Amino acid sequence: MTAVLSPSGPPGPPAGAPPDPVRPARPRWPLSARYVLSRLLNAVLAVWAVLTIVFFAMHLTGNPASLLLPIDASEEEITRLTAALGFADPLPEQYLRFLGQVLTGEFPDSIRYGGDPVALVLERLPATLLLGTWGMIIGASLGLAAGAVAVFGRNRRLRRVPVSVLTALEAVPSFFLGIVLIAVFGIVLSVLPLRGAGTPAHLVLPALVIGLALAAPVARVFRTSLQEGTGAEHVRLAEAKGIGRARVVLRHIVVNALAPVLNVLGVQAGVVLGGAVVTEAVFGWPGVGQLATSAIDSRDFPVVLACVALIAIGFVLVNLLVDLAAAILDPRGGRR
Amino acid sequence: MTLSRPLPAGPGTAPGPGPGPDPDAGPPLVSVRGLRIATTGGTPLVHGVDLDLVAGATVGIVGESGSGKTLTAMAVAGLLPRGVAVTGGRIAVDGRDVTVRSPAERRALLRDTFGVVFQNPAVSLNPRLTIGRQLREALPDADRRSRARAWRRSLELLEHVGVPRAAQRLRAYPHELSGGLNQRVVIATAIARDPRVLVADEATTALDVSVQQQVLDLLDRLRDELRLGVLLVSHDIGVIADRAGQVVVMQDGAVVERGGTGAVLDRPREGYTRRLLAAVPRLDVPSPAGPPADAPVLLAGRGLVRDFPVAGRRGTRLRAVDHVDITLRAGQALGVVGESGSGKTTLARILVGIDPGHGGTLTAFGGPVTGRVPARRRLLRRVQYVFQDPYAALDPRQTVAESIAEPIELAGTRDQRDRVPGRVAELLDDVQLARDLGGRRPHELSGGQRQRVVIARALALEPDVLIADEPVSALDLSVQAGVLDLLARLRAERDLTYLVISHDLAVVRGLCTDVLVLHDGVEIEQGPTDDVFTAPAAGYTRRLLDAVPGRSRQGSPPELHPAIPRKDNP
Amino acid sequence: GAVTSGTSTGAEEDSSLVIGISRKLTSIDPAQGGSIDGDATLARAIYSGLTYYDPELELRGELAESWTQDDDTHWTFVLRDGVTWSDGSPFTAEQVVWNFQRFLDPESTLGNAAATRAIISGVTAPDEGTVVIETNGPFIDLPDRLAHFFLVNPDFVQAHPDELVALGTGPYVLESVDLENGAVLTRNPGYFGEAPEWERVEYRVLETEAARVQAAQAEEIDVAIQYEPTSLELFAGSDVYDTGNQWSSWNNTLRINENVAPLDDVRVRQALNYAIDKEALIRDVVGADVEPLAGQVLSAPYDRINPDLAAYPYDPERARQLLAEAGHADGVTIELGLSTGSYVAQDPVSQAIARQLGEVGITVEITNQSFPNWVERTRSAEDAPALYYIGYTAGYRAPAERLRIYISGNGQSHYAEPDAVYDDLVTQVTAATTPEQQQELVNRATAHYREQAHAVFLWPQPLTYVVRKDLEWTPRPEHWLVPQEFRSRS
Amino acid sequence: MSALAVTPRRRAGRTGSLVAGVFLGAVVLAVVFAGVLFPGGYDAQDLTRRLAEPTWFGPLPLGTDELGRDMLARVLYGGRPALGISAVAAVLATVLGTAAALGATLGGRPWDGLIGRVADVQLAVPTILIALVVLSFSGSGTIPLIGVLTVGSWVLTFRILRAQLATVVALPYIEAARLAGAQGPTLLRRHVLPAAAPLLVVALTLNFSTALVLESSLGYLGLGIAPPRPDWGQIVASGQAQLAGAWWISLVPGAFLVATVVSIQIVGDRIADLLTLPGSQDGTR
Ligand SMILES: Nc1ncnc2c1ncn2[C@@H]1O[C@H](COP(=O)(O)OP(=O)(O)OP(=O)(O)O)[C@@H](O)[C@H]1O
Ligand SMILES: Nc1ncnc2c1ncn2[C@@H]1O[C@H](COP(=O)(O)OP(=O)(O)OP(=O)(O)O)[C@@H](O)[C@H]1O
Ligand SMILES: [Mg+2]
Ligand SMILES: [Mg+2]
Repeated sequence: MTAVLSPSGPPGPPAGAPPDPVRPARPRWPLSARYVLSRLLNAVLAVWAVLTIVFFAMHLTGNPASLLLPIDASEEEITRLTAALGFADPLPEQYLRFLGQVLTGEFPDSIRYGGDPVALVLERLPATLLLGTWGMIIGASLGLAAGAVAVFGRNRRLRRVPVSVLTALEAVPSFFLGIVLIAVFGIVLSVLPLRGAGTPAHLVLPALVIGLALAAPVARVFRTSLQEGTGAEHVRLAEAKGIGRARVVLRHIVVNALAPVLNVLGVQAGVVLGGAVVTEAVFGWPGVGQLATSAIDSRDFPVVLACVALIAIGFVLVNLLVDLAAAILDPRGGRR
Repeated sequence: MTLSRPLPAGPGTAPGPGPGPDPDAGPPLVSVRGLRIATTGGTPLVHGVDLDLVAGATVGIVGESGSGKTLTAMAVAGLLPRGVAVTGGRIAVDGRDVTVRSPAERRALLRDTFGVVFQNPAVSLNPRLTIGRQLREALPDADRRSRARAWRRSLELLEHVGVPRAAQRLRAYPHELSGGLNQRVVIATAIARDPRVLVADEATTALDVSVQQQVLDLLDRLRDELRLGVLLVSHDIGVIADRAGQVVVMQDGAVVERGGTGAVLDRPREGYTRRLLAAVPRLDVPSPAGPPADAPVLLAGRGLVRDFPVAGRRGTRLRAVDHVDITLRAGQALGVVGESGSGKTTLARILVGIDPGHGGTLTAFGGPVTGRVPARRRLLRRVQYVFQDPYAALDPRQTVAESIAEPIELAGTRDQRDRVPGRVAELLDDVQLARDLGGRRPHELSGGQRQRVVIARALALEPDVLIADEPVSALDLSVQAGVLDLLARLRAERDLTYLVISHDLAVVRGLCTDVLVLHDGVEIEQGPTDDVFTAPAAGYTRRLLDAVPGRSRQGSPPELHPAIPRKDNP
Repeated sequence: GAVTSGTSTGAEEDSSLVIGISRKLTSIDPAQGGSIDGDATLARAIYSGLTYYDPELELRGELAESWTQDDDTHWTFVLRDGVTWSDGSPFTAEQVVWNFQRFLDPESTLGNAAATRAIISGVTAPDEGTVVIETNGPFIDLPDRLAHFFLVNPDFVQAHPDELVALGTGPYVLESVDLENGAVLTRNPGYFGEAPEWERVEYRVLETEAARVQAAQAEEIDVAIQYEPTSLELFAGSDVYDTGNQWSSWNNTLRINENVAPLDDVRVRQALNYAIDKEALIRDVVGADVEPLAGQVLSAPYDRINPDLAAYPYDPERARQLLAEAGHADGVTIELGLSTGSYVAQDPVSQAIARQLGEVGITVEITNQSFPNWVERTRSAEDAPALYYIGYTAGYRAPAERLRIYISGNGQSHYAEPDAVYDDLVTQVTAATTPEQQQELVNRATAHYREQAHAVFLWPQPLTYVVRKDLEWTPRPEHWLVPQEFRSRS
Repeated sequence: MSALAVTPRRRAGRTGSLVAGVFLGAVVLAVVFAGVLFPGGYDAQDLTRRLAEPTWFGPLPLGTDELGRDMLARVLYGGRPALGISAVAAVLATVLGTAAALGATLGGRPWDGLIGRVADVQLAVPTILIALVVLSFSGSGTIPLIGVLTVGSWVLTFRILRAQLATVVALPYIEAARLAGAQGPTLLRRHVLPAAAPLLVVALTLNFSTALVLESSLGYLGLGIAPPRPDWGQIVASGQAQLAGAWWISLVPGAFLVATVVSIQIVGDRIADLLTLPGSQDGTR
């Protein structure tokens, strides 16, 4: 960058120039509209691609007619139902029709439930959101705490323990972690329900499974960025300003270290959503993952597509939010 | 002491050598006696430093890298990093020993006494917070609490340190400002609490000379206006010579020499000080003579242009090289100088064929150079390149011998390829490296050795033209001379033609027959080195020359400044 | 867990029953069919039919008070008086007619439409309290057939298409439903019959074996069925639950894709039947109190069986001999296709069968597929596995319906050539005019089928269950789990 | 923040990685030679010894299941699809991810954009969901499983490597090699790939472990290798109902799975460390 100052020396405040408006700084909106737009476009593209892939994956492999009829139904009955459901049309035609329906927000009716699949998914969404949110909260708290202990802990040997424990737990596939937790807390100790939903007690184990999958990467990234932060020159300058240690740590180390953590949470949103499929299966949790699995089972194509679309949209939205938050935390990114 | 005193209007001009200790200053503001610093593991790092700072005067600390300058300065300001601690001695502020106070008391005292400026403005500010918020943090409690007062005070401070459009800058993030402006912000932070001492650790090392000069001027001005004691730490003797009244020379954690700057630099008593002085490339030596005017043209560019897209602003383009004409004759050593970002590297990359550029024509050895990069490189095989950072320029996985052999294996003639090991050995000899270094990897070499390897590799294909981009700027001062010497000798021995890029005018002066001055991608002037340096035609060149630190010492009796051995010196 | 508060407190008001079902629900509309251990069980609690079976399997009138056969093809049903839908609106004969018309409409895509059209040709309501049903031909099992024909309210169904709501005349009212997880019912105060004991009934979907076991371990359910025999042992000494493993009306066979050589050879099919030691398998693996199917796809006492037939005896020697005669002395390799988790004990049984067949030189490769894929495969003559493990049941006792599953044109029948003899006999069974005639025809059809060995006859699928000790309940062979049949022991 | 920071690093030290290596080697050998160790196969039933508890060091060390089948045999045979499929998928994913990263790095802007976008799309849907859709329709054969696992793992490799290659390619020594005459494949072979090698190893082992986790999750959900062939995830699921009585049916194969995943990661990290030059500055570590 060429010097902003002219070589003739620092221009002081120009004599007689009107004084700068004496108005305190307000926070600036850190994201450019263009950036947000391009992210949105990306999101739409991603959702479209996902829907297309899933659409063809499903339609190339069968149709639900034979499942809707009694097991001893005859050939022509199946043919008739296939036609009635619109699965007899050429695939491209079905695809175009499907796209049209998606664009107008009117997914074809659920084959099994009959109604609007989007409404069905939205009905399940709160359960999944509840689980995901608590999973994220547990994961983020455990991860942040472990990361912080690893950097600020007093005992050099002990402070590494929490991150190590989380990293060890990370290697346990969620279905198995779920089973072990069920065995320990549900069967041996009998303190928590084994499966199902309804009470806060039901939430504990599945949320813990999701949280533990998240905690380790959060802890590691937080630890790394805290370590980078503690040595950073701007932190030393902040210390030189004479502000209290706590404030320096919080404002200049911890908050600065949160941006990468947010990015991880965004990337791991996929893990949470995917984990939800498995976790919901292990614990019989009545969420979107469960709906998706059972819709796949019964070839309820519209519901599968609606689930996949919503999960993809959810992932993309979470990442958009994460980007936004990260851009606020680190104004250098996000403006491009 | 507040800023409410009237400020002198307009920019301050560079004062001459800093004033000596002010007789009226009375007792020293800060007095350090027998300061010892060690790691918490017990390794001693600084052994017994004495230092006195008085109001309104600058004390400089110089010394090689690792000599303990930073640790001393930070210990004084109470900002030692974790893992090191003061283990002995006394630091007194206004006669009160701070080392015996409780940590809280000490912090309060130090906080009100010292303002600190760090080396790299790019990382000294929190990238996450606006300038305004960071300045506000540094204000005394009374000002900080009220938003309006904090704002007014921050504005005053920024204006005081010469930041134009201060109100707007308060809302900016550090990455939106240039290095010079950021360093001014840091200085504003440092003086926000009306400190009595300013500690500046390599405060200008990361800046361009012209910006460096402005920032140093600012420090001088503040020192005088606010009667600050300034502790200026620099490895650059030129900076110390210009700015400090008193100097402390450090080596290996101890003070080897101290006294008035003039006295110490003019009549150094210690060999170490002399060596430090000797290693500084000088602006006042004669340049080598150029080839005759009818020497064949090896490389010529006409109207060279190169644009870069500007990140984040679609459509706008930055013209890094703007219609530059350049001619390189056999035997010439052409220096390209200019501030950072002036397009030097970009120009060199076009000339070596690794960047096709966006316009203009390039001819080499009489033929046109066109086409895509591989084709260009084939035409320009006899032009080779020496990189700035010798560490990054060598594949860490290859041994020295492999690195040197690579161009021969890939692009050598059959002859050359048949005797690779022999060639490598010869090349190692040429660059004065022991042959058994051939088996080592880059991380096992010193910086100077690495740069010699890079040069050897560039010579492997026996080029006619060597383009060297900042060949010594990544090296320690003490080894720079050796590499420059090697370059000069090779040129003489092998009739090499050079294009040397440097932001350091002294390097060009000693090595180049001709010089080209670039500014914002535009050629400012071109001519024989001596002419340009003694009688610059363009105002820009003149300002560039004026800004070089250590000018106050140039022209001193030559016997005290033995010239670096040059090409006449085998 | 303590869901049977009714029994412990005696306060009938808040008594409730939790029933574990082993399948996801697929629909709440009885017209869509649905399996007896899933949707239909729920329907049985919400809706009523014209007839029903009592726990002793006696056919009784439900919405019909009585019925008479007017001639070979006409039946008159006299409706019960004063029945109302659970919303209070009256139940009428016209509504009954509409219920049949929906299936008779040639455009209908309802799951059971074809089966209904095959039997019934028209329904009329000569007056408020009578319905006349006309059948295509003689069909003496019509009253039985109607025991699994639930009547819905036409106005309600038309007003709420595609909604998960229900309006019936049964003992319970649907409060909420979640096809994946279950449903909640409450007592219908206006029910015409005897009021059931439970105020509130919760159906809980427990699709996997683990879910069923855990639900019982946590004592969250009062009753559930379809446990693997090995899991029942976990509750052997339980203070809370009784367990059972008994005969049911589902019949397990290995059906045969006769398009796969050498299964087109009847000797090979017979060899399969001889090579399997059904008694040993029942004893060691199934563990249920059942007898092998007597060489027919019917089992007593639910079905009227052919008393003269006996199961193929276990005779590996004979099997080897038959194989040799068919030219396969050096063995054959065939596939046995399973649908994952569909039938109790199918995995250990299949593996044991594979071993026994292996001993006579038939190498069996077991494959597992999800139910949808498996169904699709078994319907395709080209793709169907050589053998596939399957269990059929019916919600009513009509031999024609049981036998019809195996006629040549049917979806899962893959015979090398249509078996005209059998098909013709089944047509005659359907149109038999007297039980004696019907029995005689059934005997001939089953004898022919056994001779042809179109299937490998196994045994009635065991009905396994756990049920709270303090509940009185007669397990239903069809797998019905209807709340009105549970009583607390007090 | 480098993609690698997100990934687990398992520094186990010398002894730790030795233990992990020995364990992994033993498991792989035992799984490969399961046929020799248990010539009776994985489903030799013996109803007289049903649900025998593990004796650990005696006969039937891991006990038996509800059909009296030797759990050790089942675990070892079950390792075949688990390890085999995951290993193949890991290699494919690494190759695919590397190729994509190279394409994006060297192919210029359009390729970079395209491949990056494909990766984004891929990330937007949880792999497990795609796997469910595909497998439930294609049936769970070896080939579809490998395909699904590959598709689910390549993005990580791509991202790690893309970032790494972008750093490496921008390094002056690559430019220097170009100036020395290296281009295309030569450049890749001599400078780019060696610089990426430690990361490739990490990516490979990471892919291996994620594929293994995914494979067993699918097995658990009933979409993996179908019975009667055993497979770790599937055995865990089959034993879940017996958790209270015969806990070993579920927990022992699961423990094998976890130990294997951890060992793979530790060994991978160790190899990467050995491949990383001390003091190398090219961003590998
Ligand atoms: N935090 C630390 N822990 C351990 N050793 C340190 C630490 N900081 C500096 N040192 C060591 O102390 C010595 C003096 O370091 P110092 O930073 O003061 O040198 P310097 O003169 O400022 O050098 P430079 O010109 O390179 O900045 C060096 O050998 C350095 O390695
Ligand atoms: N690859 C690139 N992409 C975008 N902009 C570039 C690129 N390379 C150089 N520039 C811009 O072109 C201008 C000239 O850069 P160049 O590196 O040639 O300057 P220089 O004179 O060598 O500076 P320095 O002394 O800092 O090395 C600068 O503004 C720089 O930011
Ligand atoms: Mg320093
Ligand atoms: Mg440059």
